Order: sequence, then C-alpha cells, then structure tokens
Amino acid sequence: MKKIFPIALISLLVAVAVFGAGCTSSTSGSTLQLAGSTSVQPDAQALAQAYMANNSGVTVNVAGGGTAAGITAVGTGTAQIGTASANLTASEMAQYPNLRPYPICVDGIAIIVNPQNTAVTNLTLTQVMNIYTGNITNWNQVGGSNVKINVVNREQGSGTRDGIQKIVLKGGNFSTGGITQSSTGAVKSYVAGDPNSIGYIATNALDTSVKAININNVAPTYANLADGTYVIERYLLYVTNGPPTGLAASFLNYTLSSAGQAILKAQGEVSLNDVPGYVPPTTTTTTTTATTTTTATTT
Amino acid sequence: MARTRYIRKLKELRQDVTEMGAITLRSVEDVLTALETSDAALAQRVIVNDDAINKFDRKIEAQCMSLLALEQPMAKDLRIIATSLKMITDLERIGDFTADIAEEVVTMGKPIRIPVSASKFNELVADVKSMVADSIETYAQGNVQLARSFEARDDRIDYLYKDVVQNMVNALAQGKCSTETVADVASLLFIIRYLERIADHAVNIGNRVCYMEEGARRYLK
Amino acid sequence: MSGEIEISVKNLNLWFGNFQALKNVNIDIPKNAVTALIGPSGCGKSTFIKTLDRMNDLVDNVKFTGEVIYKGRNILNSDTDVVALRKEIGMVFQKPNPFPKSIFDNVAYGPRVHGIRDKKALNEIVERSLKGAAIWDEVKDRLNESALRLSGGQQQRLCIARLLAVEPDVLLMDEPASALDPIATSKIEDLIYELKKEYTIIIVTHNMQQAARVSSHTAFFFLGELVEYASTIDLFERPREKKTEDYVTGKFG
Amino acid sequence: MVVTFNRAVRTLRRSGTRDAGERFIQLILLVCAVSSIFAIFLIIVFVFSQGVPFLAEAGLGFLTTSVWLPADSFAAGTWGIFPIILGSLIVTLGAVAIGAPLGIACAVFLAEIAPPAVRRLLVPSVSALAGVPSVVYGFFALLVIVPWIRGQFGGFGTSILACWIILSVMILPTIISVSTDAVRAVPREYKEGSLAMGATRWQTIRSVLIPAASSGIMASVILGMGRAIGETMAVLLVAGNSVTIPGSIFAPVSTLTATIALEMGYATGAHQQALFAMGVVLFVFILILTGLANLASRRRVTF
Repeated sequence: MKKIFPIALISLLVAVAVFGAGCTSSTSGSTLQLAGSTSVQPDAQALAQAYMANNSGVTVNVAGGGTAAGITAVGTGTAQIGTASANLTASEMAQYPNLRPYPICVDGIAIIVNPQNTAVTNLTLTQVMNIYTGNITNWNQVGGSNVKINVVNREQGSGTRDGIQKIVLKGGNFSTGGITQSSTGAVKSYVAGDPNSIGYIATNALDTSVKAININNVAPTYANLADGTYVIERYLLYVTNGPPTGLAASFLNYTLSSAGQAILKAQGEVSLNDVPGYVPPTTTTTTTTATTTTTATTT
Repeated sequence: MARTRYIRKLKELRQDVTEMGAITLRSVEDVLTALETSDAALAQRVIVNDDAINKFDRKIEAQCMSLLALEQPMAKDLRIIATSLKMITDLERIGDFTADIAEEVVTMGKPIRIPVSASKFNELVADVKSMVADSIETYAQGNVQLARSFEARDDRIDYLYKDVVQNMVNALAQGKCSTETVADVASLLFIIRYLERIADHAVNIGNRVCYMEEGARRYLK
Repeated sequence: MSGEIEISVKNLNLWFGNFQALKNVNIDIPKNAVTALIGPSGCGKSTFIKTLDRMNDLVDNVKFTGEVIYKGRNILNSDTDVVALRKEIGMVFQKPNPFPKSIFDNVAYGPRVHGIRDKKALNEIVERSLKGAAIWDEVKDRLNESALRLSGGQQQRLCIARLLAVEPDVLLMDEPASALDPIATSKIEDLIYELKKEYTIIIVTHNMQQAARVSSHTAFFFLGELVEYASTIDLFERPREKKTEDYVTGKFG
Repeated sequence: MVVTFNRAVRTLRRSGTRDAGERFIQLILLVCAVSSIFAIFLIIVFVFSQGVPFLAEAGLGFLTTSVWLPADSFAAGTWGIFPIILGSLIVTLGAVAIGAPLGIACAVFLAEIAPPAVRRLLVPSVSALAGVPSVVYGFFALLVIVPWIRGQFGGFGTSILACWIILSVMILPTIISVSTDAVRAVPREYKEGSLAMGATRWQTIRSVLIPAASSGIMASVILGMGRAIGETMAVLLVAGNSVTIPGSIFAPVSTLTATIALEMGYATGAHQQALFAMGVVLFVFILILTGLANLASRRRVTF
C-alpha cells in the first residue's frame, strides 16, 4: 500500500495544477484588472489604451463577462474595478457590503426595429412596455401593418435588459413570448434581418442596419440623452471594493477627467460634463503613487 | 532447393537399393563361379551372404515406409519409392534363388558332369549373369533403353532353358546317364530352373525401372 | 476426359492493372465432379475461381479477355447478371465466414434475399441445407444460437449449408479447410465427396494431399498459367510437365 | 476505482525484472491516467457541490415547473426549468433523428460505394467540417437558415427547426467518420459471403454490413448525440432562447447549455447555484442517454 500514496499525491497535484491553472490571476503591482459589463468593455478599453500611453510601465487589462461577473470579480478581489451597466442589486450589496459604485457616463438604450418597418417611427413608453410584457402582439396595434411583433430580448442578467426592465417595464416581468439573444451584436443582426422584429441595444451601438424608434416623440440623440428628455438611459458604473486606492483611483480619476470624458464621448456615450446639473462626486482618496499595490481581498 | 533432407533421404534410398543390387549381383556371380569350379566354400559364403541381402531388404522397406508416411512423396519420387519397394522383393528373391543354387553346389560337392552340350548351358549362365548386372545398372542409371532389351533377352533365356531341359530329359530317357549322373542332372535341372526364375526377376526390375522413369506401367506377359 | 462439361474456359486472360494474373487459360470443368486447383501462392488459382462467379469485379482495375462458357453463354460478357450468376455458382471461402446471426438466419439469408418469406418454406430449406452439409444433427437443437458459437469446422459446414440453401449448380471452394484442424478437415472432405453427386465442385487448395483425396481432376497453375490439367491420379503419379513434377514433389524454392 | 488502482500498482511492483526505463514509463502513464481521472473527478465534485444544495432546496418543482425568472430583482425568484429540459431533449433527439440517418448513409457511401477518387475528395472534406468552430456554424445559421425559416414559415426563424438543421449538420462529421470506420471494419468475408450467394450490393449493405457494424454505428450516434446535447454556441445563436414550452417546431426554444452560457456571466447567489443545478441535470441527462444508447447497442450485438 505504501506506494499508492505518493502516486496518488503526484496525480492529485498534477490534476490540481492543470485544473487550477486557469483560476490564478495576475495581481502584479503595475497591473490594473477591470472586468464586467460588455456594454462598458469597449469604453473601458479605449480609456485603458489612452491611460497606458500616458503611464508607461502600467498595464490595464479589461475583461468582459457581464455586469454580474464584474461585481463578483471585484468583490472577490480578482479585479480591482468592476464595470457595470446596472445598479448593484440588493443581494450583491448584501454579499459584498463594501462595494462602491462610481458613475462614469450616461448610456442610452435605443429601441430598434428593422429599417423596412417604415410605418412605425415613434412609440410611447407605455407602448414599448406593453410590447415587452406581451399585451401588444401585432404591429397594427401601434400603427404598423397587420403582422405579429417578433420581440427580441436580452438574457437574464444583462445590464441592458435590466435597464429596460427598470425604465420601461417599471420593474414588471417580460413576456416569455419573445426570443433571447446573447449580445448586443446578436440582437442587432437579428433585427436587421427580421422586418417584423423589435429589440433594444445600447445607443452607442446604433448603426444604419437598424432603425432607432423615437420614444414619446424624442429621438435618442446625444443632446436628448444628455438633457434627459430621452428617458431610456442609465449610468454606466465603475465599482470598487471600498474606496479606490492606487492604480484604481488613478484610473477612475482619469476616466472622470475631461480627457477621459472626451474619450467616452468619442465612444458614443454621454459625457457627465454634458449632463446639466450633474455634480461629480469627489473621490475620497487621491492618487499616491502609480505603483502601489491595491489588491483588495474580502475572502 | 527446398526439402533438402527429403531429397537426401531419397538419394540414400536409391544408393541403398543399388548397393543391395550390387551384393545380390555378386552373389549371383559367386555362385555361378562356385558352380563352375565346384567351390563349396565359395558356395557356402553365398549362402551366408543371403542373410545380408535379407537384412538390406528389411532396411530398405523401412526407409520406403518412412518416406511414404512422413514426406508425402509425389510423382517421380513416389514412383522411385514404389519401384524400390517392389524391386527389393525381386532382389531378395534373386538372393534366395542364389542361395538355393549354392546349396545344390554344396550338395553335389564335386564338378558336375553335364550330359548335354555345355555350350548352351554356358550361354544361359552368361545371359542370366548379364541380365542381373544390367537390371541393377538400369535402376542405378535410370537406363530405360537398356531395360527395354530385357524381354527379348528373356525370350532367348527361356528358349535356352527349354532347350537345355529338353536335352537333359532326352538324355535321361535314352539312359545315357549313370546313377550318379542322374542325381547331378536332377540338381542341374533345379539350377537352371532357378536361373530362369532369376532372369524373370531381372526382367521385372527392368519393367519397374521403366515405370519409375516414365510413369507408364509395363506388365509381364 | 469423360462425362459432361459444366464450365468451359477458353483463352482466359486477366489483368489487375498492368499485372497479368491469368495467362491464356484453357480448361474444361467436368460436371458433377470435383476439380482441384493447385499451385504456389500467387499463381492465379484463387483469381481463376473468382473469375467464375465474377467476384473479381469487386477489385478495382480488373480487366479480362477470353470466354467462360457456362450454360451456353459467356459469363464474362458485360451484360451478364452477376447477381443471378452468383446464385448459380456459389462460393465458400478460406476462413469460415458465418454472419453474426443465428444459425437459422445464416442459412435462411440466401433464400430471404431471393424473396422467400414463407416461414414454413424457410424451415424446410434450412433443414434440407443443413442436412445436405452434414451438420443438421449437430445443430438441430440450437438453430437460434449465434453461428459464431460453432467450432471452426462446424462454421465452415454451416457456410456450405448457407450456400446450398440458394440451390447453386456449382460450388467454388477457396481453400475451404485451410483454417481447420485435421478432423474438421476430414469432415469437410467427406462432405465434398458427398456433394459432388449433385454439384460441380471446384476447390482451390494448398494442400496437395487434399486435392489428391477429394478431386477427380487437378489443374496445376504457375505464374498465371495453367501448366497441367489431368486426372488427379495422373497429375500426382506421373505428371507430364517438369514444373508440375517439381511442384508436386516439393522441389520448388 | 480503488481496486483497479491497487491492481495497477501491484502490477507495477511485480514487474521488477524489467528494466527501470520500462517501469518509469509505466509510472508516468499511470500518473497521467490517474491525473485525468482526478481532474474529471474535481470538476464533477465542484459542479455537484454547487448544484446539489440548490436542487435539494428547490425540490422537484425545479424540474417540473415552467416559469424561469431567476434574476428578477423585484419579484421572488421563480425556478422552473421544465421548458429548458424539454427544449434540450427536443433539439438533441431531433438533430440526431435527422443527422444519424444522413450520416450513416454517407458513411456507407464512403465506405462501400464511393469510387476511390470521390472518397479521396470527401473524406478530408468531412474532417474539415469537424474542424469548423461551432460559432461559425451558428453565425451561418443565424444569417442564412434563420431568415429562410422566417421567410418560409413565419415567426422568428430562430426555432427548434433551425437548431435541428444546424445541429444535424454539426454532428455529421462525428457520425460519418466513426460510422465509416465501423463499416470498413466489418470483415471483408461477410461482404464476400453475402455477394457470393447472389445477394445484391444493397441487400448486402442492409442485411450484413450495417447490422455487423451496428455497435460502431451506435457508438457514432452516441457521440453525435453527445455533441448535440453539449453544443452551446451555435444553439445560443439560433434557438431564440425563449423559456416557454414550444408550440411548434418553428417556435423558439432554449436549451440547458445555452441557458447556462447565457446567464452564467451575470448570475450570482441563488441564480448561479440554479445554473449549476442545471449543469447537474445536464450531467445526469447525458449519463441516462449514454446508458440507454449503450444498452441499445449491446442488444444489437447479435442481429
């Protein structure tokens, strides 16, 4: 028997080494890890590139994974900053009580239809709600032709879906009649192919393949998003575990600076500076040095 | 060349049969010399020699059986073995007749007195001797040409045999023989009968060699 | 050669690609007799019998010239219905190859593919065929067992029974006993001896003694040529050709 | 497992007369084998440890009810994955029902009928088909098959039918290559035996070759089924992912794998556990399906 244990042990070590390799993450002092919402990902990526150009020797990694994954990552210390396209949920706050959300810009959600759908250019917020809760099922109920509405939804946990559920459905439940697409791109390409469909995507993802609908006669333009007359909009957030320190604080400050806001604007988001009456929150800590280790572990 | 062991065994068989033929031939020659010279001692040796021939017979039979049982001989190989098997019987019979003649020579114990012309008897003796020698030769060499002459030569031997016998019977009938001579004549009658039989066996051997070489069976008339 | 001729082969040449496997073969196969084909490996004897039921067609790149006259027609003609031909000229292979089905289904396979569905008729055919192949007594109580559980010799006789079930006229046997022990072999040989009363049998064998035992005529193939064809006794006792002599006495090498 | 392990160690120890190199290699191989077993074991333990407590709490209703609103931050979570289980089953079985006959027919063609030139062309093509990433299949289906279904039959286009079509194509390479090997592995003697009795080529294929290759063919179908039930990305794109009991084959559907992939990124707490519980269900599912298929193939050994 005595020979079994060494072999078993070696095998176990090999297994754990192979199996566990993917779980480790780099927390080197000059590396900042971001993870979370796919809506924020392109914005954060652009910011990170500019930031790294200004601060040599610093690496900023931006991972996707979704809002919830970002919250988990920052809560467990895998990432220093989580990105979110929805507010923290009660359960998330209960699990990680030290989380701090920081709005970085305003992001609108456009209701989109196929460009061939020329009959419908405007919907009221109530009409959109009724379409998504299943009370309106035919385009002729909202001034279109007599065909069934093909409702396209995002998946459970999507920040964009969460935004629609809060702003449009006032917290009500989606109908189960539609289909679910797993990303902004998938929604867009579906709607671009189906003349009877309706969907929603972040406004910065709009292009000519789909047609954005006016809500309450307001188009999702930059100005209308900035002044709040286009109502389907939310803040995009950075989330830190406790007050940000070191690199995280530096990157947050950069994001909120006019240079950072300009980059976000170029990405199609609404700069906080353009929001009338918006008062930026003062970050409690200022940058000390760019090389301070800021690993926060709550486990 | 495949089956070297088998081929060697087959070659040995042929050599052994040839050797058996050779000692049989020597017996024939010796006994005829003994007859001519009334050499009882030589005749005695011929009688003893018959045992050697019989031993050879048993040995070669065993060789043939082993080849048949173990080597599945085919075609000419098969015919060589079949021929050898039969031929040793002929040789063994020749050996027996030789011993019989030798016994007659020993019994007579003195030069025989022949009541008829000796020339035909001598011719018969010489013919039989050469037939036996040639039969061994045909086997050893596979000489079919030689073997084909045997029947004609046997006819001549038969003629001589009949002629000599007839003459002797005539002599007996005409009372030309003394009492002593009658016994000699009786012995001589046996002897030439034996010689005639030896010649028949030699013809057999010749026919078997033809079968061995050519595959076609020839039968005695 | 006395008696009726079942198959008459005239000037048969056969190529696999550029390799000529059969060279100008002429042979008359007697009816209701066993004809053995012998010769060293690769001499063309298997190729030859596979020509008789057109099994060579399965090989790519095969082409042939000459005639194989069977029932008055040249079966090498391209319009020959090979499926119908193979029903009349059946083949037994070197390795017993029963299908992994029950004994019954093995024998019933042929009649079934030829359209016999009636259970009673099938029962009769199976019994008759198994009896014909001298294996009925050994398997009659276990017809539903897998054929693969039979011994090698039984499997080979089952394969013969399977063939008999389609009522062929000619049985081609490609070394049918080469994979069997001596007792199983002798049973097959006895069976062949019985079968020749009703069937024309052509058997390829490496075992010359087997050829000698079972056949009335033997053909010796060498390098694609038919060197000698004679009654079995003549071929083995007094072959005409030096090559045959050398082969049957084992002096090749 | 322990018994086998002990035996393996004993075998190693007994082989003392062999040279050290031999034993060293054996040891390395043993470690590799045991390591992979451990790795699988760890994954299973992890998935079960996450999923089973949830299953115990949610009870049977998790499997039998039809409302799936796990991440709803306003109402209490409603956990019912019956439509998802049903979706997985329909999609998998349908894809196999379409793909298996096609694949088997193609395998028979490749193994038995195709001339060498055609075979030389087709075999690499089939292998290439296996190498195409599933997301490419999915995207193709989303852009070509989905609009076609929408145009022909109305509705969303993203539907059970779309899943069937794309999955049946995706499992083809597996079924074809494994079945082709199985058919080619049938002893030549069977084929010759059948042909020599005057059976036609088709009769031979149907009555001898396919039955003789049945266990291999069944294995290919099992592998294909495994791929179909486990396929995530392509299904995600064309299924519609609607958690409802589908009314027709043109209705959108959601599957276990697609749902897990869709929601795992966002899921926390009970929702995450629920997804792991779905993983457990999927795992059990695959075990059952494989077991059934194995049973079926074993029964077909003698035909």
